[in-house]
Formats: sequence, C-alpha cells, structure tokens
Amino acid sequence: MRIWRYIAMFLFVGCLAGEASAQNTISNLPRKETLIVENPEGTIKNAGWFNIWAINAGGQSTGLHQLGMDTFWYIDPQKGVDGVWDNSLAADKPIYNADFTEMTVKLRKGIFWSDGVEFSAADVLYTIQTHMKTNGLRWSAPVQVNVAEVSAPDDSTVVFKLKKPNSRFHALFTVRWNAMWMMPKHVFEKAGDPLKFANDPPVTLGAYTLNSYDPNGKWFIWQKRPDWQRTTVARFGEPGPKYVAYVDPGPPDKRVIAQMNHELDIIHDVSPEGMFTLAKQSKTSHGWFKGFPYAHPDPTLPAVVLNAQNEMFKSRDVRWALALLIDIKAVSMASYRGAATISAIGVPPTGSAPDVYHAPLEAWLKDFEIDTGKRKVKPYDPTIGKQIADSLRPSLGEQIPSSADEIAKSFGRGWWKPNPQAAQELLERAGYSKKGDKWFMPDGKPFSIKLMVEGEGRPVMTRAGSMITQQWRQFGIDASTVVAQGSMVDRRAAGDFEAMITWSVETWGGHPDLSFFLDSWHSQFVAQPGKPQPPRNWQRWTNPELDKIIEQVRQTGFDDPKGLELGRDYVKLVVREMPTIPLMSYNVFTVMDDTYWTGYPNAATAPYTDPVPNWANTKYMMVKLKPKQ
Amino acid sequence: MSAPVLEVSGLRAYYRTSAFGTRREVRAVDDVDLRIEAGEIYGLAGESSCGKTTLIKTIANAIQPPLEVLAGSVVFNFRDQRIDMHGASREELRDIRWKRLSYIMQGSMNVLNPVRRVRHAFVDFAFRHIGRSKAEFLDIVRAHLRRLHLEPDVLDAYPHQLSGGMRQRVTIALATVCRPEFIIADEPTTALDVVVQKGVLAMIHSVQREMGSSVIFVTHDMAVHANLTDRLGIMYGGRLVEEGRTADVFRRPRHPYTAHLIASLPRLGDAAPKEGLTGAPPNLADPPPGCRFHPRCPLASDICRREVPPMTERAPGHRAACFHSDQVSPP
Amino acid sequence: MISGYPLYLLGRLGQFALVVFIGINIAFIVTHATPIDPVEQSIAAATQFGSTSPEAIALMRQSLKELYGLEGGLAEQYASFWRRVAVGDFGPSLSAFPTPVSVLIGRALPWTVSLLVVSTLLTWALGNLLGGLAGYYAKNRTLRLAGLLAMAFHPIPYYIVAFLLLIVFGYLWPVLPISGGYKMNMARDWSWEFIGSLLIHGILPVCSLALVGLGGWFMGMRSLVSNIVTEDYVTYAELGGVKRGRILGSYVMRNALVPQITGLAMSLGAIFNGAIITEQVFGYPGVGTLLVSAVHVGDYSLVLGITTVSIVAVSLAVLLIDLLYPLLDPRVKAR
Amino acid sequence: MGRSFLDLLRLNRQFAAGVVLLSLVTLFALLSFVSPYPPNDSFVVPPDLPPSWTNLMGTTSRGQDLFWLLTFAIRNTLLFGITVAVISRILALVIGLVAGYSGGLVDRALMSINDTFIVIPLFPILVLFYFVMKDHMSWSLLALMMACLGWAYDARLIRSVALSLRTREFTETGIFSGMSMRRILVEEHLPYVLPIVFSTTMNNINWSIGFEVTLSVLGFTDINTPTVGVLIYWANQHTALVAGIWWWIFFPVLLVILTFIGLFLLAVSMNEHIDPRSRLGRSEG
Repeated sequence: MRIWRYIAMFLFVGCLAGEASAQNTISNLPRKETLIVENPEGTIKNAGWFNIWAINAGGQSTGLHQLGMDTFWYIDPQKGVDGVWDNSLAADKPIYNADFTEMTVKLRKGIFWSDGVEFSAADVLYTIQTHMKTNGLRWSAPVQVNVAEVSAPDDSTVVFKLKKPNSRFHALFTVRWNAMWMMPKHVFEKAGDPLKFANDPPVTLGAYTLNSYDPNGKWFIWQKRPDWQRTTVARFGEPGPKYVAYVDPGPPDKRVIAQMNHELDIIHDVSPEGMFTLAKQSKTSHGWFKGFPYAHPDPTLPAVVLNAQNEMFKSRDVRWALALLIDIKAVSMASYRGAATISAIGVPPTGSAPDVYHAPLEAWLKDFEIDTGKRKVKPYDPTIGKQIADSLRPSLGEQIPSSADEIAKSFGRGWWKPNPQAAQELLERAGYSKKGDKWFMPDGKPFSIKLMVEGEGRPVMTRAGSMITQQWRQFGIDASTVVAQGSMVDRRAAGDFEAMITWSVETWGGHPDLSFFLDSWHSQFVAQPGKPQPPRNWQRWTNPELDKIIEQVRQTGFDDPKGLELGRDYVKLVVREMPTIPLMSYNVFTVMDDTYWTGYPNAATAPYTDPVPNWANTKYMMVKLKPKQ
Repeated sequence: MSAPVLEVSGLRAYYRTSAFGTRREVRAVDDVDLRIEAGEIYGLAGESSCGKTTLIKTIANAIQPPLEVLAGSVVFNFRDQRIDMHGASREELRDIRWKRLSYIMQGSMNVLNPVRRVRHAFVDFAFRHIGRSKAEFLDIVRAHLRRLHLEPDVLDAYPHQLSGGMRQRVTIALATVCRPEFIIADEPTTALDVVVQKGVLAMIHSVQREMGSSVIFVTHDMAVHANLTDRLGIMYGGRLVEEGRTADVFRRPRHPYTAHLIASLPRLGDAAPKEGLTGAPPNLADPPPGCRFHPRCPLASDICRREVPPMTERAPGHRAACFHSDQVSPP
Repeated sequence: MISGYPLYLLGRLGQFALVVFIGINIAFIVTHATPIDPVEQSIAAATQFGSTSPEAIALMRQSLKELYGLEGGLAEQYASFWRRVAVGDFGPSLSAFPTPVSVLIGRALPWTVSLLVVSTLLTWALGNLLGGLAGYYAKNRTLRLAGLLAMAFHPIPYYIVAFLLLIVFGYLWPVLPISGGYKMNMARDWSWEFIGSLLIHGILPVCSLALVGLGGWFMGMRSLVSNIVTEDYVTYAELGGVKRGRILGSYVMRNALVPQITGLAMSLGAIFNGAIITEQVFGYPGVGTLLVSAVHVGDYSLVLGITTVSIVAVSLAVLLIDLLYPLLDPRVKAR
Repeated sequence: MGRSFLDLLRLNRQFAAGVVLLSLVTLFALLSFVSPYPPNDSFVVPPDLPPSWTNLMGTTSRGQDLFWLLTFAIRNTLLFGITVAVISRILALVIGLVAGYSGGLVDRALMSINDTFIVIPLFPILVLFYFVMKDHMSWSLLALMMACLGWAYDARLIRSVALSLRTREFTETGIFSGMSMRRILVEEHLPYVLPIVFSTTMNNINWSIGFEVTLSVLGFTDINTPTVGVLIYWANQHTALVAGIWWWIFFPVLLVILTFIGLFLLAVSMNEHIDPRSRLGRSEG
C-alpha cells in the first residue's frame, strides 16, 4: 500500500512545518513584549462592541475595563500599590455635606483621552446626564435613583446633588471589580443614540488602546499608549507590557496545557487539580501563595444559602442543626483539595477582614454558646484551620505553613465542629423527628433538601455542594445536589430553590466597610416569594435587628471607625441566627507564568493587588510587571 | 473427432467450514466426469440442492470460500486455446470470459445492475472483446439485438422498466453478443411463465444453432430438457448418476432416479396422481454410504448400501451409476 | 410518469413549506417556554461583582424590558417574529443588544460551514471508500485492521477523542495549534500566510470529527457492500470478467451509495447547528458556541435565529434528496 | 428460537464473541447491586490511586473506587441507551413501514411529521427541556425525550427500503393473494428491514450515549445518577486528563467500546442469520 507511505510523509512534512508555527500563537507581535491573559468571559458574542455603558452588548473584561476605562476611585481588594484607596481620576476622596445629600469630587488634572483630548468635568457631566436621560444604560438606574442634579462649578470640580441622603453614593464610582466608567463626551455626543453606538475602536482613558481584535470574539489585543504618562497609572511608573492580549483559552485542561506551553501568562482560574499539575510540572508557574493553597481568596463568601421564605428553614434551630452537620474539613478537601480559606463568620477571610473581624471576634466565638433545648454547647472549634494544615502536611510537607498566623491567613481559623448530637437536639426542638434512620418534618413529610449548585460555571462549589449533601444524607436527611446549569441566575433571583451554594456576601476586600453587600440585606428590599429579588440578599432573610444595624451604617461615614463596630454587630447577629452557613472565601486559582514577565502580585512579598485578571483593579498590575529578559 | 469443448474429470468440490474446531464438509460435487462436444446442448437435471449449481460454478470457476475444489480438473478446448479453469491466471480467465465462455444466469430479474441503464452492461461485459469505437460497438450491439428481435431501445432502459421475459431476453443477448463458443445457462427459464418460457427457449435454441456454440443448460424441469437438449446428465446427491443422449435417456432410463424424474412429468390423459419419492434428499454433509440414492431407492440391495456404483456404459453413449441398471423400468 | 412529476414536485414543495412552518413554530414555542429571562440575565451580568443598589434594580428591569421589546404578550411577539422572518430578519439579539441576530449568525456561520462541510465530506468519502473496499475485499488484512480501528474509535465519546488529539498534538508533541481559527493578530486578508494559518488551525478539528465520524460511514458502507456483493448482478459481472475496479465502482459502490447519499445530505443539513464540542475544545469559532451561550442567557431571538436557519437547511436537504432520489435509484418512481 | 440461538452460538464465531462481550458487560453492570459503596458518596477511599489489586481500576479524585462506581455508571448508561433504542425503533419501524407501504397521502402525512422531527434541532430542545424540568430531570425522562426525537431519521431509512420492497414482485403477489397490510408488513417486509433495525439500533445506542455525554460535558446533567456522561463530567471538573488521572477516563471509555463492539458483532451476525438471502447462500448445495 504505497498510499500510506505518501500519507505518512505528507503528515510528517506538515508537522515539521507546523512545529515552527504552532509554538507561536500570535502573529506579528514580539512575544517578549506581550502579556497573554485569560478572559473568563470566554468567547465574546459581539466582539466589535466596545460601548461598555450599554449592558451586555459586548465583553467587559476583554481588557476593556481593565486597560481602557477609568473612574474616580479604586479600592484594592488587597493592600494596594499605595494604600487600599486610590484616587484615580479624582484628586481626592469624596467630599460629602453633613447630611449626605451632596457629594463633591475634585478631578485630577493633566489626564488625556487616547485621542489627545483632555479629560475634564465636562466628560463627567456628560456621562451623568446621559445616564439620567437615557433608560437602559448600565448605570442609568442607580444614577436616576440617586442624582437630582449634577453641576461643574469649574473644569475640575463636579458637584452631585442627591435625591435623598446617601453616605455611600461614591461607591458607584469606586472600583471593586468595576464601577461606573467615564464616557468620552467628544465621541459620544456625535454618536447619536448611546444605546446603539458600538464605540469601535474605543477612545480610552486607561494606559492602553485597542490594537486589534477577533471578530469572532476569541481575542483582544491592547497596546500601550505612547502618551501613557498622561493617564492615571503613570503616578506608579510605566506599564511593563507593550501589548496585552486577552484570550479565550477554552476549558480548564486547555488552560493548563497553554501555560505549560508558555502561551498563556495568566490563567484566570483553573481547577485545584489543574493548579497542582502546573505547580508540579511547570517551574515558572505560581499562584498567589508561593506554595499550597496557591489560590487568591477573593472578597467573596460562598455559603449555604437557605431560602428563608421556605417553611423548612424558618427555624433558627434547623439552620444551626444543618451547620453542625457539616464537616468543613471534608468540604474543604472535596472542593479545593484542602486549598480553601475557611470562615465561620459572614465576612470573607481576605483583604483587611481577618484583622478587622476574624481576629478580634475569635474570643467571642470561642465563648459563643447555643442552646439545644437540652443543654448548651460551644460549637466553635478554633483549631480547624490548623487541623486542615496538619492533615495536608504529610503529603505536601514544606509547602504547608506552620506558624499560626500563616495558617490563619492561608487556611482560615476555626469553624463549627461537627456535632450530630446537638443537631439532633436542635431539630427535635424545632419539631422534627427521626423515624428509623430518616428525618421527618413537623408536618410529617420527609425532611428533604435539594441543594442547588451552579455546575460547570463554579465547579469547585459544585463539589462542595455534593459533599455537604452527602453529610446531610448520612445523618438521615433526604438531601441531594441539583445542578442549575444555565438557569441558576433566574432561579436564584426568583427564589426558586430550597438551598443553594452561592454568595450573598461580597466586600471591598481592602476596605472593611460592609455596605457593599449589607445594604441590600435590608428588609425593605426583600421580594415576595416568586418575585425577583434584587442582588444580594438571595436568602431573603429579614430581621429587625439587622435592619437597625443597616440603618445606622447608612448614617455613618465610609471611613468612620464606628462602621467597624456596626460590622462586628452584624457578624455576631448572623452567627446567632445563621441565615446562611458561611463556608470559605471564593479562592481563585489564578496562575501566573514567569517565563516572559515578573512582578506579579503575591501574598508574601507583593500583595499590591488582586492577581485575578478580570478585575478592573489589575490595571495596577501592569505598572509592576517587568520583562523577564 | 476433435477433443470435446469441455472436459470435466474427477471433479470434487466441497463446502468446507470450521467453527470452533469442528470441521464441516458438504460434498456438493463428488467425482464428476463429463464431456461436452462442440455444438451440442448438454442438459443437466436434478432436484434442488443436488449439486447442479455448484457444479456449474466450479466449471465457470466462480467459486468463493467456503467452496473449495479438492480434486479434478475443468478444461475447455476452445478453437485455438486450451484452458484449465482452475490452473489459469486471473488475466487468462478474464480474457476468455464472455468472449469464449458466457453465462446466462438463474433469476434473470436481478442479474442486471438496477441503477444503470442496460447499455452499460453491454459496454462493461463486451466492449473489451469487440473493441472498435464506442459508437461502432453500440451499432454492433444494436444489430445483434435486432437479430434477436429485440428493440434497440432497451439499451436505454433501466432493468426495472423491462418485464421479466424481456430482461431474460436481454440477458441472452448480452451473453451472446460476443458469439461465445460456450454458454452456461443456469435455470434461465425457471422464474418465467410458460408462454414467455417458450419464447426464451426458442431464442436460446436459435442463437445456439446460428453460432454453433455449445451450451450447458441446467434446469430441474425435465420437460424443458426433453424439448431442448441434445444430451442429458442427471445429478443426484452431488454425483452424476446418468448421462446419455436425451432421447435415449427418456426412452430408456438406466437409473431409478432418472426413471422417477421422467415418471413425474405430467402426461396427457394421466388420471392417477404421481407417486412421489419417499424420504428427503441426502444430507451432503453426511452422505449415506454406498449409493447415495439407496435410502430412497425401490431397487436398493445390500451392495448398494456398501459400495459406490461406478459410472459405466450401459449402451453406446449412455452411462449410468447403478448396480441394478437393468431393472429400471422404462416409463 | 413524466406528466406526474410536476404534480409530485408541487406536493413535495408543499410538504417542505409545511415542515418548515411547523418546525419553526415548534422552535418558537419551545424557545419562548424557556424559564430563562433575558432581562434577569442582563441584570445579573450588569450587577455581578460590582456595586449595586437594590433600589435601582426595579427601574433597570423595566427599562430593559422596554428596550428589548418584551413588553407585549406572546401573541404580539409571535406576530412580529413572523413579520420579521418573512423579510429575513431575526431582530436584535437580546444578549448582544442591539446587534442584529443575523449579524451574529453571519459572523459565525462561515466558520461552521467550512469546517463541517470539509470534515463531513472528507469523512463521508473516506468512510465510504474504506468501508466499500473492506466490504468488497473482506479478506484483506489491512482493511480489516482499518475496520477494527474505525469501530473502536466510533463509540468513544467525541469529547474524549478531541481532547486526546489536543493533548497529543498540542502538548506531548506540540506541532499543531490547539486554539482558534487562525493566529491571533493576523489580518484576515486572504494572503497565503492567512490561508496557511486557517488550514493548519483546521487540522485538529477536522481530524477529530473525522476520527469519530469515520466509523459510522465505514460500518454502514461495509454492511451495505457485503450485502450487495451477494447480489446476482455482482456475481454476474464477475462471471462476465468485468474488471474488479469497475465492479467495485459501478456495481457495488454505486448501489450502496444510494442510502449513503441520503445520509450525507442530512448530515450536511445538520451542520447549521454547529459542532458544539469541537468549538469548545478547540476554541474554534462557530455557530455551536453561539447557540450554547444564547440558550444559557435566554436570548430567544438568537436561538430562534439559529434554529430557523438550521430548520430551513435540513428541510432543504431532505427536499433535495427526495427530488433527486429517483435519479439515484431509478427503481423508485417519483410518487 | 432457543435452538437457533444455540446454533448461532456454536456455529457463528462473531455471534459468540458478541454474546460473550455483552455478557461480561452486563455482569459488570449487575455487580452494582453488590457494590460496597453507595454511588453518590465521595471520599470513601483515598483519592487519585492508580489501578492496583485493591482498587482494580484505581480511585477518582473524589475518593471513589472507580470499579464500583463504573458498575453503576455502565448499568445506567446501558439502560439509558437501550430504552432510547427500543422505543425509537418501534416508532421508526411502524412509521417507516406503513409510510413506505401505503404511499400516497398517508406517506405524505407521515413523512411530514417525520421530517419535522428531523429538522428541529435537538440541542436547544433538550436543553430547554432540561431548564423546564429543572430538578425533576432524570435519565429516564431524558431517555424518553431522546427516544421521541431519535426515531425520525431511521424511519426515513426504513421507509425508503419499504418503498423499494413495494415494487418487488412478492409484495404484489402478497396483495393479489389477499394478505392484509399488517401481514404483508410483518411477514414479507419486516425480514428485509430487520437488518437495518439491528444496525440502526447499535447506531442509535451509540448516538444516545454520545449525546448524553455531550450534554454532561456541557453540564446539563443530573449528577445524582452516575452514568458514563456524569463520570466524564466529574473527571472534567477535576481536569483529570492533564492531572494524569487517566484511568478515570480510560476505563469508562474502554467499557463503552467493549459494549459497542459486542453490540456490533451481535448485529452483524444476527443480520446474517435473519437476512433471507445470506441464509440461502449458506445452505445452498
């Protein structure tokens, strides 16, 4: 069969030809000057759309909001380059009047749009006014709800008159992942309907402009502005990469392969196993922590969210019983293979929170008691973080920190000790009963819980969920995990679930103020069953005491130390009531490859920002990155 | 006298299968000798699964596993070429096929490619032997068809558009277009109704007369043999049991099986129902010892059960394999 | 018979129109039955991670509803859907508002069509050729081995095959690109360089589809052929000394191809659904990814757009096959 | 029937091999009833162990013994495939034969329905069905749904054979001798289309299992019922392929291949047995 020989030869030659080019995935750009970053949005359906103010019409973390956008302030989820708070377009912090009905912003001077036009108060005015008169822009609703009038007494001052007092109005312009971005007036006023304008190519305020993009939405390449000195990050130095490519690298296995081939400098997130594989096989790859647990704890708190409008979870005793049936060590192993940062309280254990909340409340937690009806138990076990570290040490050795402080930082502190006996007593007090080895509700129906998880979108949480239902099942509760692939957003909003793993707590990270999520927990926002619930109080839990705390926070300034006290009150309240069962921070396995670039943020020596590259805050990473040589 | 066109000697062809180590042999053709002279129509008769078709396949070398030729030879003596069918190369065989040796097959319904027009069959089968240009070739074919009283239009028809009898005529035309020296006709009339059958037989007869070809004509229908063939061979259980001029065989059969076949022909004025043979045809995987017909034979004796009766000449040109040849009663 | 053909044609065209109409209606009903609300999806997308004031949500919901034109009832949407489809417009996508659905499909379709036409034809031709040879030369060892391989590959879930290829040629022996349809930052100018890049990026997707698809055609063809070789007309042609190549081609394959061509037409019609897993694994652009993401976010305009294109394409393929069938198999009278 | 089964087993090597393979797979699936571990419990054994004598097929990253887990998965997957195949075969046979035989208006009407099922794209429908069913989605529902969507193609195939059978003489003989449609279809046409039914059964099972895996890979699955798809789903979530846990993928795939080859051999040998022509060819003397 001579034909086979030809085929083999053809393949061989083809492969040789391929070998040269397959190594290099970008054409016409020097790899050494290019940073390749994963965009977790994946393929962008409408790639040629760079009007970020029109909802959904295009990608956001394609580099567009990290490298192209800017607004008044940034709060860093970690320590920040120069402190947590950065005045970006603003020259100073927000200035409120006494009753929080007016906010004044002083603008930084000498900042230019990428087309050479200077940024000024007129742009701000245009942005706000456009949102006031146009419905359906990304920030139209919050602007219309809050702003009565906006004015610019001079070129670098903007004054917002608010419809009602709001001590957190600046949050709208303060980047935590994103915030309301400023529009280039000179571009948009010529563009007609701002909802239908594609803004391609975008005129940017950031240090980069668009170089090229794939019409099919697989990649976006940005290029450093020659006048980068006229942008806000210039205060910290020159951005390192000349080009930044945001790509859709495909499923997790492929991201691992791509980084092992050194064709993906930053992986946004990957499975724990993928992270371990990279740590083992690629000398140049590393995570936020130098060794285990590698991942960056995002200021997000995955929890078992119990739908408070469901009869089953109305009793605090039941909620507490469910918490006491969870063995967090097993959950940590099942979800993150131990690489989790656990938290017993309703604040993510990251950024400034451990110092402000976790450490100071440790003593209170140790003494905290719950009454099972038969006896009082102290549920808190402060050694669980250490136990997790100890159980990992035999297989991972050196990588596992040994100082109590380090352990607390990487693995968290304590959690609730599994206590089936107490859970049984609590359930019995709530009128539940056990017949044979099955539990029944007071109305005689079997006690059955469907725990909803997100599936593919959050694989680690799916794993945690299946471990938790397994533990509940072993206790005699008819628990099962259901995957709400695709429909999670709708079901979560509509309250169409019994229990789910998601987060209703997100914080600034670097800043201890809790209003970011807490305000939405006020009972005034809780929707009727079946009606959509505004983010983030997915548990639809109401409590008069909580309302009181929230109302007090609203009247307290953002940086007022009194806010911390109120925050701690909130923590104590939710520990007593257990409306959601906090598990751990959302650890993101962002993996960075040193082959072409150094200077990435890390926990030990450079905690200047969050490495997770879809955060708009990563603009600060660019100025710290240096070519490897 | 010149050599016979076809010489078959000592031919033995078995179906051999083996499953899980168990060998199975079906002795479909066992020790067959026959000769066919130039220009004669030789008939081959016998009930179904007596080995007729296998014999023909073996003669034409159309054998495929599990059929194997174990012994014997098949030799054609064409006018200027002698060919051993089982010793010749593929190319040699291909050369004689259709030019010297052609075939009219059983089940004429399906012998033509259903998705192509009839014309292509003529091209595929005969063009390489006739040569010339395509147009000239088609002219020759048309002339041939006309000679056989067929409309040349049939060339442009698909097989399914022709009636059964028509298709069989086309097949005969196809088989004879190269004026072959030898034609194998395997039950060409079996599926046809009586009237059509008669026409087809007449056609074969006239073609054969015209071209002087030799024909081996297989059918189980004794009436057809009586009307068409010059000589007749009777097969039973994989063996040739009687052979002679057709008229002789009909007049004075020398084998009880032949007698039975002839007796079962309907005749005018017959009132009594025909007496059937008892028993089933022999299982050729495990044939009875001795004469294979003995279990069903009214004349069977001890020797028949022990020894295989040899094929011996009982009258000039009339051979039979029976120990009790003399006792066979004429019809 | 000829005089009946126009009548038959008319009837068949009517059936085509009916099938398309019913199909699109089913698609309309099904897509609108989705519990996924595009407005909620947009709100979630706009409020995830970032700062959100709960008071603003209700306002946002209302204005998005107006913007997307979802205010009217189902009947109204149905009417406007048909009004638009009649002029070949599927309206704006709800998840990429205000970009028209047709623009989104138009961007993805060329990739899908070229990838799948190439791989389908290649697979079909190769599968049938090998299958035909294997059925005809049943004893040939190489062909038997090929058959065994095709059969072993056939049942492996496609995802696994694709990924194994990716690991082998993208990592262990990194000779082929594993992502995208062409190199990043390359101008789509139809230069030789660009075409070369297109081809080399297509190798793995095409091969993966071929590896898995080959077995089906192979086995189908082999069993068809092994039935056909016992047909009288094949035996007869062999007795007639017709060349083996000619027998294989004009007698055996020609007859066996009739059902295989039907299969081919249908697979070609079905390509408008895209190759979802291929696109996912190889990061290849195409309609599949678009469809999956549209389904995920409840963008029923887009789902309906893709579905309608696919319905029309498959129906057309079926129609063509029915009209051409008498040519392929003259035994079947058009009726 | 029993005799011919034994005959086939004795005489037809392909049939015997197919039966042996399928028996092994079935036996393996039956082992699920004596599994020491419930299928949904994780971390019952140490994770990530390669195959060894104690864990024949190794353990998964979820701390499950792959051998026992796979017994459940194969059982459910087989049941799934067979359910889809049987239901859709019945639909395809009835509709294909009746349409092909009747012709005319009946044919036109049936083929319109048939074509509608061919043209509506499966994927969005199944996913939307999944959305609508929410937590009630189970493999049996999915099987039912796929059976309802998976018959049309083969019905068309059967119809086309039935169409050409209709033009054959024996059908007309049958009609003239006064056989009822049901009898002609069952006694005359069915034997001719049975080979198609057998080979399409295999393809249908393969198709449905493949589709189940595709949906699983995309995450549209009920993770509480282990199937081959769910196994791959979990393996995927743990990036088993790049993490070097190859056995997590290898053994499920191996079993699927064995099942498929078993079915294939069975289909081929049954076809030979049933097909009137090749049977004649075999016994002809």
